[in-house]
Amino acid sequence: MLSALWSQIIDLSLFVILLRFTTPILLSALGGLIADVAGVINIGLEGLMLISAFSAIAVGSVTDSWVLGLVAGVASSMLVCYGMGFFSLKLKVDMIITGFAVNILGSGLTIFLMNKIFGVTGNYSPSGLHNIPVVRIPFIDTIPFLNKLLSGHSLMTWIAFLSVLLCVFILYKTPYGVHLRSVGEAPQAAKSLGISVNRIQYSALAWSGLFTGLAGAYLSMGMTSMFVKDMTAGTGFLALAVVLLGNRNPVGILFGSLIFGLASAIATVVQTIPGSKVPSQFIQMIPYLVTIAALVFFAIRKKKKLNDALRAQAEGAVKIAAA
Amino acid sequence: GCGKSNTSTSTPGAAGTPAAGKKINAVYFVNGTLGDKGFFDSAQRGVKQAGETLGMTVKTVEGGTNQADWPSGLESLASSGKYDVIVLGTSQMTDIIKDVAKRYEKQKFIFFDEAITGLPNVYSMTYSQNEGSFMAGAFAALVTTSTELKGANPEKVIGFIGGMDIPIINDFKAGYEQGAKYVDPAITVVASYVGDFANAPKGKELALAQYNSQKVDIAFNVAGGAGLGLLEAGNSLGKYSIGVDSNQNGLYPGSVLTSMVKAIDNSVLRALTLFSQDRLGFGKNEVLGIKEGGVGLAKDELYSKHVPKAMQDKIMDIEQKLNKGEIKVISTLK
Amino acid sequence: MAILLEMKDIHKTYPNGTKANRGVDLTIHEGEIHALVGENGAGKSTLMKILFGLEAPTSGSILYKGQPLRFQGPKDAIKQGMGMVHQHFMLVPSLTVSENIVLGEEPVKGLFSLVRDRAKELSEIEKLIETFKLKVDPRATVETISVGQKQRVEIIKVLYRGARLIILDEPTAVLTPQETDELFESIQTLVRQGYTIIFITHKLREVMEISNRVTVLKAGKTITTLLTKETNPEEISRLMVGREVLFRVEKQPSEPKETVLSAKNLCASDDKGAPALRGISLDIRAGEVVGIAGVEGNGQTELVETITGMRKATSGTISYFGEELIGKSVAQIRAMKIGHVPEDRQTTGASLTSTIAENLILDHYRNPEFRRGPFLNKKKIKEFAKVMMDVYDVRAQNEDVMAGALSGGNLQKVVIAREISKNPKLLIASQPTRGVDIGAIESIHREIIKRRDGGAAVLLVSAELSEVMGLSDRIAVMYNGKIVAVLDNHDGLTEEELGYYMLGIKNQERKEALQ
Amino acid sequence: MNTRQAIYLEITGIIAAAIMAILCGFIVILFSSQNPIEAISSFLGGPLSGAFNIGTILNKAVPLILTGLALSVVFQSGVFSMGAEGQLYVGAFVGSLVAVYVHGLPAWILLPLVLISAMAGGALYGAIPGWLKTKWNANEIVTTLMMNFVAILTTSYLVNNVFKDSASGGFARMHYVDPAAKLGKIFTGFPAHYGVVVALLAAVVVYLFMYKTRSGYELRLVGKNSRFADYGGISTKRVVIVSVMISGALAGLAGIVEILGVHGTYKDNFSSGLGFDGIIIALLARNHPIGVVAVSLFYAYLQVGAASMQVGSDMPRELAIIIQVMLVLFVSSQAIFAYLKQKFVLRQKAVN
Ligand SMILES: Nc1ncnc2c1ncn2[C@@H]1O[C@H](COP(=O)(O)OP(=O)(O)OP(=O)(O)O)[C@@H](O)[C@H]1O
Ligand SMILES: Nc1ncnc2c1ncn2[C@@H]1O[C@H](COP(=O)(O)OP(=O)(O)OP(=O)(O)O)[C@@H](O)[C@H]1O
Ligand SMILES: [Mg+2]
Ligand SMILES: [Mg+2]
Repeated sequence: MLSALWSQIIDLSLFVILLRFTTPILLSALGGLIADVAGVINIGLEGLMLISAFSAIAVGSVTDSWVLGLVAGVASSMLVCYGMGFFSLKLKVDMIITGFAVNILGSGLTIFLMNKIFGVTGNYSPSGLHNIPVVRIPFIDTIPFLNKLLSGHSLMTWIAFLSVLLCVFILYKTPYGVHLRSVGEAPQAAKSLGISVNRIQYSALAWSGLFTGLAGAYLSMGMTSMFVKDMTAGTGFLALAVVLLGNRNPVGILFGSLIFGLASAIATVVQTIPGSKVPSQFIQMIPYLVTIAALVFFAIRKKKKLNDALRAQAEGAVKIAAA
Repeated sequence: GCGKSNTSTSTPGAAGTPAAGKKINAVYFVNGTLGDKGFFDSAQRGVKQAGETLGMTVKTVEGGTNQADWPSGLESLASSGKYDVIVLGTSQMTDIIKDVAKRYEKQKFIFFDEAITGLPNVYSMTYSQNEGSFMAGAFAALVTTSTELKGANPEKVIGFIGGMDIPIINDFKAGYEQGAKYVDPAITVVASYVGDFANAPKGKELALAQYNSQKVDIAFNVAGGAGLGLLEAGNSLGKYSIGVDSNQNGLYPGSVLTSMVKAIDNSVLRALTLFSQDRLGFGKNEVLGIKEGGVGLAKDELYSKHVPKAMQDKIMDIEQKLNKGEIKVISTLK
Repeated sequence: MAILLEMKDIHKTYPNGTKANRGVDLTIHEGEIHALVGENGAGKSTLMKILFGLEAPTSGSILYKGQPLRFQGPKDAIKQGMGMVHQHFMLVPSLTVSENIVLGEEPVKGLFSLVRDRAKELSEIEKLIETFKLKVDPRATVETISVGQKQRVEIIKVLYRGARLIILDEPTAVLTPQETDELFESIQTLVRQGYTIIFITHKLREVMEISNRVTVLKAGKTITTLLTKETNPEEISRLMVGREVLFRVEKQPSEPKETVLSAKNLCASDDKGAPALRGISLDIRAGEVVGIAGVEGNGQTELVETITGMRKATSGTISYFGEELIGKSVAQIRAMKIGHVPEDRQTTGASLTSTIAENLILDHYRNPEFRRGPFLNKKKIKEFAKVMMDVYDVRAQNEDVMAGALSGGNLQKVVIAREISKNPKLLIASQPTRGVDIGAIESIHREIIKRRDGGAAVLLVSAELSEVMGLSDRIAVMYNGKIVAVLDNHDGLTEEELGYYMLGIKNQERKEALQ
Repeated sequence: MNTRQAIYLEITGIIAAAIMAILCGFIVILFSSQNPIEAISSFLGGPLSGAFNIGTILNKAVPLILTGLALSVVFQSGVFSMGAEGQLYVGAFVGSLVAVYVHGLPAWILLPLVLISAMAGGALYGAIPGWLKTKWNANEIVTTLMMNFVAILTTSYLVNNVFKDSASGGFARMHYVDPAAKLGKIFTGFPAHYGVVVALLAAVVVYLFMYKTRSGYELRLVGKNSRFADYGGISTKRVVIVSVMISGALAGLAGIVEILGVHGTYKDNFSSGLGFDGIIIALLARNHPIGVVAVSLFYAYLQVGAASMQVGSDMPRELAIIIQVMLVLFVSSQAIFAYLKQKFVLRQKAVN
């Protein structure tokens, strides 16, 4: 079993699977991040992804254009985010209630629309759909190892990783990013300087909708080419966990998503090795257990760092006192 | 408006009008939601056809995924007294229907996919999914060892992707394995589970890993919506797959070579027809296997077109042996 | 002088029904320093928030440079050249000083002006720091700088936006005397350059020292506006409070008895792990007030927290009536008749979202007297709270009012009431009168002396030198985690001398060592 | 404004919000139904038509009340747990083991024993994230979310492979519980089972605990201001652990009551998100036990309404859910209440 796992690490299969699992989690976690940074925690990632996944493939298949599909997916997700803003910022509904409402809505609405528009229930798998393309890098494509490492990944995977840079840029390099952070951390202070807290939070939700929309479109038009009801199956909640695991910054989110992606990839590989005696339920548990372990690991390290500092200082203090 | 209509406009074609000449009111209770492209949808088709061909008034009520809603959902239908017959199924409903049927003796029920006996107002039918799966396994074994099919490789490995690691799915798996081994004992079955019946991306990932790393060239989808990811993966790699419950051959012609069909639609239609003629055997259970046409491989034009003739013959041969009882298929369920 | 601003008959009713302003008139002249005084809750902050566009007035008119004016929000006010330094810091802790200063008005560069221009940001701020002599490191994160520096950041923020009329809401409440002096110098610099200042404070000494005119508010109304040089603190306080206020605490010389608390070689670290106490030794006896003087951040907070069990000591001993305190839990220590008025009433001393009654029974809810079977005795608790509010003059509708709805002075009275009513043998009071109006200060001081006369030992920590000198029998000066001097409080002791110790220029230990 | 007026305003607000939501829903229905009046009347009137539906509302409210209480307790202590779902499974599983395998005890011993073991199971499972939080400050949202998956998968494995009743066919369940442990119907002909009594009792106990006891006072204080609690000598860590354990116990109770009252045995995957419904319930009720009861009944009413609209009209299930979402959103809109309050205050002022 281990040798099979090892061989797939060597031939980069594991890496490729890891990238595919990481992409949607990373994107929607970035969406969660921006909202969280601005103090409007977005629990509705799951519902948003579903809505985007459906809109993307619906428009993409009808217009025969993945670009339009992608735009539609993102637009629908942003629209729902605007609605979240209306209820939470204007009508002052608790942000968490709004988020849960969007999750319930996402499931019901997509099934309803799928039925009304395409007359199908359960799933919609148009034939001849143009998926979000895969990026092949001409020159590298011919070099053994490197081709698998760099070429042949979905465009959305590249977008996801570039989005991490974009988020770093937005949050730390632009005035707007500083406004986002200040609104999340000290809304009174931001307000006192004439920064419109509401407007910033609306915009944060829009970003949240954008990234989550990309994640959703990837599910239906990249990872697969179909919409299946409730196809997110908890991905949004995992993204939420990654937002918190990633310590509320884009690079942390990247690492969190990679940890999760790796665990999922390993679980996938282990599950497809014949003759494995471990019950499937326990293999499926791996990503969740790894997430808890990672969280605890980082928490312990943080605490230990502080303790070490305290101890070192204490020893210093004793010396000073003795002197 | 359906369901509510209590007007008794008698339809011509007399079939739908028993004794009193009143239009028959049938309702299909789904203990879950429609849209699995399999089981529930198949029954729904049967009920719909009954509505169209027999002139019945039919309505479908989805009970939702919360199991706690099902008893009250069913009971509210029974207690309303509006329906002449209630169609429902799955082993998850057996306790519930037993309870409700006892208390509403006048209400008639048609129950599929699990045996209920000893209740005078319930007719039930079961399908030998293990027999169907046996055929699927035999078919897969023939494919993976085939030299005619371009996508087949020499390795004797076939795949299985289940929605959840639960008995009903594992009954499919047992039949599948038995069928494969019947053709060639050296065959290995790689089995993986998605964990739910919705996560198509994950289903696809598992399938890709099976095809790419385990040298699987044909895999059996027993994962509902999530299993559609498997069919897509097979198609994208030029490999093969077997659909489930409904005929899924048309989804990826040439890649989905066949489907293991439970003819719930036909059997429900048949039961409703018999009911309309007042000939349905309430209080009894009927087992619908390969012989009775309750289960089997979907052999449509696509099948004829893409499956080599020799293979089709071998399948026919195995089917006959099953019919004659020369092969006994195990079931993990009973 | 030209009239810059006129506010006429301003009324403000908050959504919860509080009438904070009920007819306020205020006239500000160009280039003056105008002090605004009044009891806690008189409506000063509200008035300024209305002026700055943070709250909408219920009625009334505002004329600015002769033009009627109604701001939609602070952005308009800033555009008109107003700036406000709020009573509570309006800073984003995790951002740097410079980021806080330019927030909302960042210099930008690059394509579409998208990118922050950090270099320009820093150079502009350094220029301001230079011009107005407001020393602070623009690169430091705000959560790491001292209170005084935060205050400067607030002022630079206002200046950066080009304000000409600057509102300072209780800027000195949290400053040390030195920091206050520096602030006043900066204010003088500003006025010389033509700026106009509105200055809110509870410290009449400051009013006398710096303002040109003073307006007194009471219960949401303007009482009067006076020329500072034609009035005196006594008159102002009479107008504010409605009675004579004693500025000097009346007390007899102390008669110290047995030692209550004796700390030996106490060491402890601060929250970030840096050493904060470096071998503190201190005795407090029954019947005396020991005051701790010192610039804030020299270990006073940690000392109090270590004694009360909220912070672990890294070494040393604390004996209380001969019993070791170190290693005991907060609950055990509180049960030993030690009262503790913490320095931060908003976050530590009270739960703002709990009722006054719930805040008052913090020590008593474990007491069988307040129980009935397994349950708390609500009736008893209510009665108790009523009595306490009556005795300590907490002004609120009833005991079920949320503590957060109280003004700072009243909230502080709740804390003091709770800690004193347990009849402590040792009372530790940290910044007991910060931000509190003169009427309330008087009563809090009287309570502390009453405890002392009743035989309790009192440890008083205050950044307010006049308070330390007014109440203490002995004064210990802390500098850099150590006690550098213990002085008897007598008439000959000057603030100046204390200041030398506080700044580390003078050191008793060293002096003794040299002798 | 006195408390009586405040309550009156609150009720007015709820009615106003409900009317707005129903109007919104009505617009949706207008566009998609042949017979909108019938649809809306079966949505609103259906749930109250007949003893059967009313009983169903009560039964549906039972697990909601219990999970809502579970979450209101942790939320009040300032811990944002999302783990009720997992705790519910573990509690129900442990309780079911007792109910299935312990025989020969009279009901008055067996039933409490079953309930207590379910509560213990939930409490212990809930203690894990609490412990991780107090010990290492590990974020409880992440740990509880992940532990839900772990609980569901583990119990699923066990019921499918170890404790499966061989007669249960394709979908695993345990053997039926001992008849003495069942929560029967309160009245014959009325579907509500004794779980209703358990839930109401739990609400009263939680109310008394939270607002009348020392521990409740400590718990709320820690949630409101943990620094203040520390300063007052309250062991915040202990309080946090206690609160997550109480919460876990209530979630476990929710699970076992559902098993004993509705299913009669432990079924694989029997709860579809009851623990998450509890989060909404607790938030809507602003964490007050009495509010939890009211909100749960309202929520159950909406669900039964959605079901009866599906049966009684041409509206699909999904649309009913969308209307339900609207109702939840409007009713939890603080702005509507604030607006009413302000109007009230201003009117009072005008009177003065
Ligand atoms: N946002 C608010 N909502 C309701 N009431 C408020 C609000 N802000 C202030 N108040 C109330 O308005 C009254 C005036 O408060 P204000 O802050 O103006 O007083 P102040 O004169 O600044 O007092 P202090 O000296 O304590 O700062 C007080 O009773 C206060 O409780
Ligand atoms: N929304 C509100 N409802 C009720 N009271 C409020 C509200 N907002 C603020 N207050 C209270 O009004 C009082 C005055 O407001 P302000 O912001 O000036 O605080 P404060 O200055 O802490 O009072 P103090 O001097 O007396 O320091 C405060 O005690 C504050 O808690
Ligand atoms: Mg003020
Ligand atoms: Mg104040």
